Amino acid sequence: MAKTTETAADPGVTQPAKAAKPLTMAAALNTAMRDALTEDSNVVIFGEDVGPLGGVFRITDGLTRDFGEDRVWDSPLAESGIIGTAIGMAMYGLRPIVEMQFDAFSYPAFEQIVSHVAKMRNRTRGRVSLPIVIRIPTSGGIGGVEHHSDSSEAYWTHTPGLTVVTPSNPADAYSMLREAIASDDPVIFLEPKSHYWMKEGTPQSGPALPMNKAAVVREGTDVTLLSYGPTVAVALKTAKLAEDEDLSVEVIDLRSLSPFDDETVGASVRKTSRAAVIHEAAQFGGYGAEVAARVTEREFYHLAAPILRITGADIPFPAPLLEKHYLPTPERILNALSTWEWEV
Amino acid sequence: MAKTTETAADPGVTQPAKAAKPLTMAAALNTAMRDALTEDSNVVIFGEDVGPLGGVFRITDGLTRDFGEDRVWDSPLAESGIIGTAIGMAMYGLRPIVEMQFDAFSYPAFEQIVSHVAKMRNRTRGRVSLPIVIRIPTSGGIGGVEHHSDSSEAYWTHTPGLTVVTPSNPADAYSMLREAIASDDPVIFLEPKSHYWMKEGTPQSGPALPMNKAAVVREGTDVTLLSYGPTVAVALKTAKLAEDEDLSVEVIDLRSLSPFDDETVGASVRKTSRAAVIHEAAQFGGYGAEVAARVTEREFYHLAAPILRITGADIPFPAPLLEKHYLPTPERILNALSTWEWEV
Amino acid sequence: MSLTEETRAPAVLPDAEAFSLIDAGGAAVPEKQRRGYDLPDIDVLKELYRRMVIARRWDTQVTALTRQGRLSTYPSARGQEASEIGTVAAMQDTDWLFPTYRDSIAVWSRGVPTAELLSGFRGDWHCGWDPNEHRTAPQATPLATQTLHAVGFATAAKLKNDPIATVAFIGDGATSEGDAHEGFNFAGVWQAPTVFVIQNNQYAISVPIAKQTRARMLADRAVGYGIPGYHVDGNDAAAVYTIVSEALERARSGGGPTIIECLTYRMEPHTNSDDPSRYRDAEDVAAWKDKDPIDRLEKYLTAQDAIDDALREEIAKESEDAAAAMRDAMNAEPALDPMELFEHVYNAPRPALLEQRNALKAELDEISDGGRVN
Amino acid sequence: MSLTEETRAPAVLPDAEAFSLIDAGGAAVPEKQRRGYDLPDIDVLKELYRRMVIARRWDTQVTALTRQGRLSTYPSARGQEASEIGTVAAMQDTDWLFPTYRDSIAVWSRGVPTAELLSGFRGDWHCGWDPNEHRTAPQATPLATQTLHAVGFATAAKLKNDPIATVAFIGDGATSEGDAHEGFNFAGVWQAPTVFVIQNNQYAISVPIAKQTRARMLADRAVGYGIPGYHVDGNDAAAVYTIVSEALERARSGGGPTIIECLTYRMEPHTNSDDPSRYRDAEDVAAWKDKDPIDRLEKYLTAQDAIDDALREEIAKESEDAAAAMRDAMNAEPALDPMELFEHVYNAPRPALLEQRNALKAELDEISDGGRVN
Ligand SMILES: Cc1ncc(C[n+]2csc(CCOP(=O)(O)OP(=O)(O)O)c2C)c(N)n1
Ligand SMILES: Cc1ncc(C[n+]2csc(CCOP(=O)(O)OP(=O)(O)O)c2C)c(N)n1
Ligand SMILES: [Mg+2]
Ligand SMILES: [Mg+2]
Repeated sequence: MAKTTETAADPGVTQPAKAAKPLTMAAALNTAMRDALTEDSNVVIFGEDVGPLGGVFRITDGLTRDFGEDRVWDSPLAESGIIGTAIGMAMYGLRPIVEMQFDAFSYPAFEQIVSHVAKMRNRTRGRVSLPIVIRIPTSGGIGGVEHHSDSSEAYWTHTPGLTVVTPSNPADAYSMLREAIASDDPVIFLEPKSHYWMKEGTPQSGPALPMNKAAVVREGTDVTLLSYGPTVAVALKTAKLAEDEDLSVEVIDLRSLSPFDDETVGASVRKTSRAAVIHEAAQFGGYGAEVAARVTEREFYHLAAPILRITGADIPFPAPLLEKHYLPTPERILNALSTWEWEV
Repeated sequence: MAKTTETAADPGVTQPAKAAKPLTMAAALNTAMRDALTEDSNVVIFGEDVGPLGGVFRITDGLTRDFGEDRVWDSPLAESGIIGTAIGMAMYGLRPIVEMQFDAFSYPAFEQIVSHVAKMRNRTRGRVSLPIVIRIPTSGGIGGVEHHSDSSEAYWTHTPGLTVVTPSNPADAYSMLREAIASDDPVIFLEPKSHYWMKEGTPQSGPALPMNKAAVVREGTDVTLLSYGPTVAVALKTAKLAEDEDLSVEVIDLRSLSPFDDETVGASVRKTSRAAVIHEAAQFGGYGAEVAARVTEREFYHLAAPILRITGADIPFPAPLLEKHYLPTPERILNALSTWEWEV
Repeated sequence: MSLTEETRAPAVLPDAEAFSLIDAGGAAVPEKQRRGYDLPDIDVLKELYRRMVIARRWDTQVTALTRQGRLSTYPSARGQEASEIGTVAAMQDTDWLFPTYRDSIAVWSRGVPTAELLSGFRGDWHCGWDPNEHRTAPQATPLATQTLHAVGFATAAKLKNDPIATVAFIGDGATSEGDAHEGFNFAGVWQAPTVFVIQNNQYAISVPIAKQTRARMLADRAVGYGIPGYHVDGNDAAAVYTIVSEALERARSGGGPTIIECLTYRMEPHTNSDDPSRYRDAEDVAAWKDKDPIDRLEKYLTAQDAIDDALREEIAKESEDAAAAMRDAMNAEPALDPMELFEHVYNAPRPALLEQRNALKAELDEISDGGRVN
Repeated sequence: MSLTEETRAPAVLPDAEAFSLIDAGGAAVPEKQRRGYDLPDIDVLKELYRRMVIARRWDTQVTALTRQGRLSTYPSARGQEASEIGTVAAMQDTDWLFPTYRDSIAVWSRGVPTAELLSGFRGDWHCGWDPNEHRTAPQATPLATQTLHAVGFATAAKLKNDPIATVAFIGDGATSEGDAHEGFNFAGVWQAPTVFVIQNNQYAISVPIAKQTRARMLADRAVGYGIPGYHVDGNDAAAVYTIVSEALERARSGGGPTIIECLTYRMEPHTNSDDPSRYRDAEDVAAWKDKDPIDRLEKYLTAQDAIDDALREEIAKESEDAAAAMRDAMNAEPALDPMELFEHVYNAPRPALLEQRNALKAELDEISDGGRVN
């Protein structure tokens, strides 16, 4: 077992330096957990296959070897059990990080997450907080078979008491996971699985942006594209293509889905007066609905056109060979933008 | 055991006549199930306490006595088991009606509902349909202790494959439940528990409105209030109070949450040019977000002001003595409407 | 250290006969039927008796006030005192209890003040006490979920080498939930220091135990988890105390979890809004009255000359004090601060939530009488 | 009729020794160890052998094509043929199978054509066959959920007095899920005609069985449900066939459910994207090769002079035909119609969904090559 110190992780000193070298997102996440395990002996990791195998995506690779089975271990195969025992451990004072193998496999734990993880702090008047991080490889784009490509964010973001964040690049993956682990609030940490092996990110200089802030990842003047997780790359591609059409696109990476960074988004929309939100999940009641509704509420008189949602269709996630027809593409986004009346 | 005939229930002949006499919603629901059990021997009812006790709200009162234990019976206490076995029964050709005792107690069945009930038809290219009705006493207003007042509609409406409806009065309760039972699609049937014992409803003349249509329950010209389930009564009260302020309020009872009746709502909003949506669930990512987003998308240039959401706060449902501070009231709705710039 | 070991537990069927030390008539069970156990010390029995009597008085008072509308709801444990008190009396202060809505008297007996304890049922806040102060988790409503919390907590203690055990109460009906299985199974695999006390009071609201399991008894479930299982007369405080004590000691000293089924009966309706006449006969209830846990211990202690009038009077006084304190607590207006609704949702402050808070504040300020909406 | 009865089942511990009729060396197990069972008819054994050989050839071919990228993923059942085929061979046509992703060879052996069967793993549609036509439910991915479907289906048959039984396959790891418990328990309480076949192949992806249960064996779980439990050598097709046949007959004739644990081993990685070198030793795999289900039956049949070269050749030809058909099916471009994505979501048409459909249609029409986006 690796030596551990009693120093608690300090959210203030997330070290982007560590992630500054070109890492994959997988490696950045692994490093974040490694550093947290080293700095705080109360951090433990468990779940399905997270031990010797390192998880089906190898995000916990080497952690059991380096920290021992009493810090990082394979649990029985039961998601409600994983979350339920994590709650008990957190009540004891540990800071459990658990992995749900895919979004759809967090559903057996829905009751534990919604009725307990989200509510324990409030129920006990703040006396019992649950510093649990629930890591979920999310979304599609890897040709996964049924149940392996869901985007579950709307279920979690509608649930008061949960903090829901999602990184879109390795640097954020590192700093946001560190901050999530250090947070006394339970965090749903959505990892875009299609990005695990991508090295390119949005390099950041200076200290890491707090995980509850959105980032303007590309400046523009005509339209604001609101994206998160796997759709940030799509939005950036769209912005590039839009140059040909003389359309200046600002791209925001929301990063934090709950809370929502009204300030950053509001400022952008007031500037561009047009916005669209992009996600993979089904549209109806999806996270984009909240984004569109709240931004419209707050910035209605600055809007020249309705906020558009370019999202998955209202159908179950398709089989691998058909997913390309479902996922939002730059072409589809540009098509959608062209439906706006532009000469108002 | 009561005699049953092999005649399948016919969605076309829902008989509002039966509900025309002043019944409570509880009695209307009971009658709907009674009639369905009588007409179609494939209808079965099971769940927790639905047998001899008649359910904790007595909605299935007398059904075991009159139809026997092989039509209406108490299952073991396990919601995933209830939904999972209902799936198997529906595959066999039965039409199960199951009860989840409260919204929060449907959460253990989340996986079965989201990953199977919603997806089986699509998964099998339409070869296996699941005519299951999942009845859920929903929402607050009865001073229930923790976990007894949730409004879970946003979780279900975001899930493609589910039909989600909610009646606000006894007549609708009867006709919509009949139609839900006759439907080949699985239906989440949300029953506003605070209305079970209310006799007054919105009496309808003529044949029942199909369950997928919204109803204009009060005509008005200045504002459209979009309500459903328990908030229809609140919206109607608001409309009445608004008369004093010379504000003419149109009230819509959405009835069907998924699908959403764009036509009826669109027509109203184009007329009034202002709308607000009212629900009990937390606001963030709530059903109102979808309503606001889609109506804005479709009617943006008809809107004089942003669509408002008057909803529960983004907190867990409060303890009984504090729920009045959480539930939307006519006063709060009127306050909210007064924040609009009226002289545009 | 590794939580799991290659070793498999042997399969042992629990005894079919419920273990008992003092029978329904108040007589000590003959030694050869005691399976090698002695009766607890007479002082322990007196203490069990005292706590049960007071608990029943308190419970009766809560039921009465609930009928008068002072509480929103109350699930009484009348008839289950031996299981409730026998269990918590066996716990050390450092052990943690994970109770359900049914187990108010157990929580009360652990020292949680009435007003804090009944917050949830009165309706002023979901959980009124500080779990850390009383080493007692909030009463769980979502059935069986608490078993996993108890196992997680115990596992954390084990990982930290702290000799702390946890007790999870669970009802007969709740054992049908998936979480009960996961709780038992995780405990078995991780050898968590958790004692599961199944209070088989024969009903889940209206549903009898025969509709929850086809097995001989719930204790048989233990076999499938490689966990020792016990079937205990849940109306015999001596038996409950003995088996739970042993299980807790085993747990604290690294021997892993135990499943104990206490066979008992819910004498009252499920809650005040239930109507048991729809699903059970008055005769059944009457038959169980003859097995009353307090009566039998009183008879035993009387026969042993272990209680005299002075003690009876002392206990009666304590009981009335508890009832009076209960009444006072519930008759005092609860302190309600609507603004607190927004306070504990998150540790990290949220501007949007503050906006909602301020909107409610403005609403309330507007209302003339300063703090009440309609 | 009432689904549940007051009767409780007696508690019976399953035999610890896995039941076997033909040992790993291909010899018949001595009569006194056969627990009163005879070996199945020689024709049955020949048929089991035939179906296992062909199934393995087919499975090998699928694995090969998956490596070549023709399929998105494939979980092989190599090594588990006795459990898979022994089970489905015992089923009647009217019985229903509720399989998992692991059980493609069982589904194939029930007659589902390759192209339809592999739709899901190739990725053209989630489930390619008509469950009603083949009395075979879609392969379940969410673990243990299918046990409840099997129980519900069987219960419906029972309510309708149809002599139909269901079989639910489930893996060792999946027995840890809450749904497995609920499936077993509902079956026990309702006496559903369902046979649960637990294929204990010792691993759940990388996690060994010792981390799933502390019990002696998974069959011990049956005790807690009042269900007969069997521990069977899952590499002995004769034993599997015998016990499953008996259980199915019992189920069809009103005798209720059975839990059968088949002890076997997954010879291949979990799926093509797994790396077993991270969690298990090559020696373990080698040891299990010596217990191969096909080899042993072949040895037995050879010793009995029950297979000659003609039969071997016939089976080899059938195997190659199956493999060739498999290759052809997967090498043919799948018929993909993006518009179908919108067709089966609901029975009742939805205008808003039609709008989304039409938007995609317009998008595709715009694209010059008529039907492909980027
Ligand atoms: C997950 C869940 N489902 C349903 C309920 C509603 N409910 C509350 S108590 C109860 C019966 C529980 O019976 P049992 O476990 O025997 O405990 P008892 O009330 O008898 O102490 C039910 C169905 C719940 N609280 N949680
Ligand atoms: C509810 C759920 N959780 C997690 C998974 C991911 N998963 C797929 S297969 C598997 C292992 C299953 O092991 P076992 O039950 O032993 O079956 P085997 O694969 O060995 O046949 C896991 C964890 C899933 N499919 N469903
Ligand atoms: Mg009970
Ligand atoms: Mg396995």
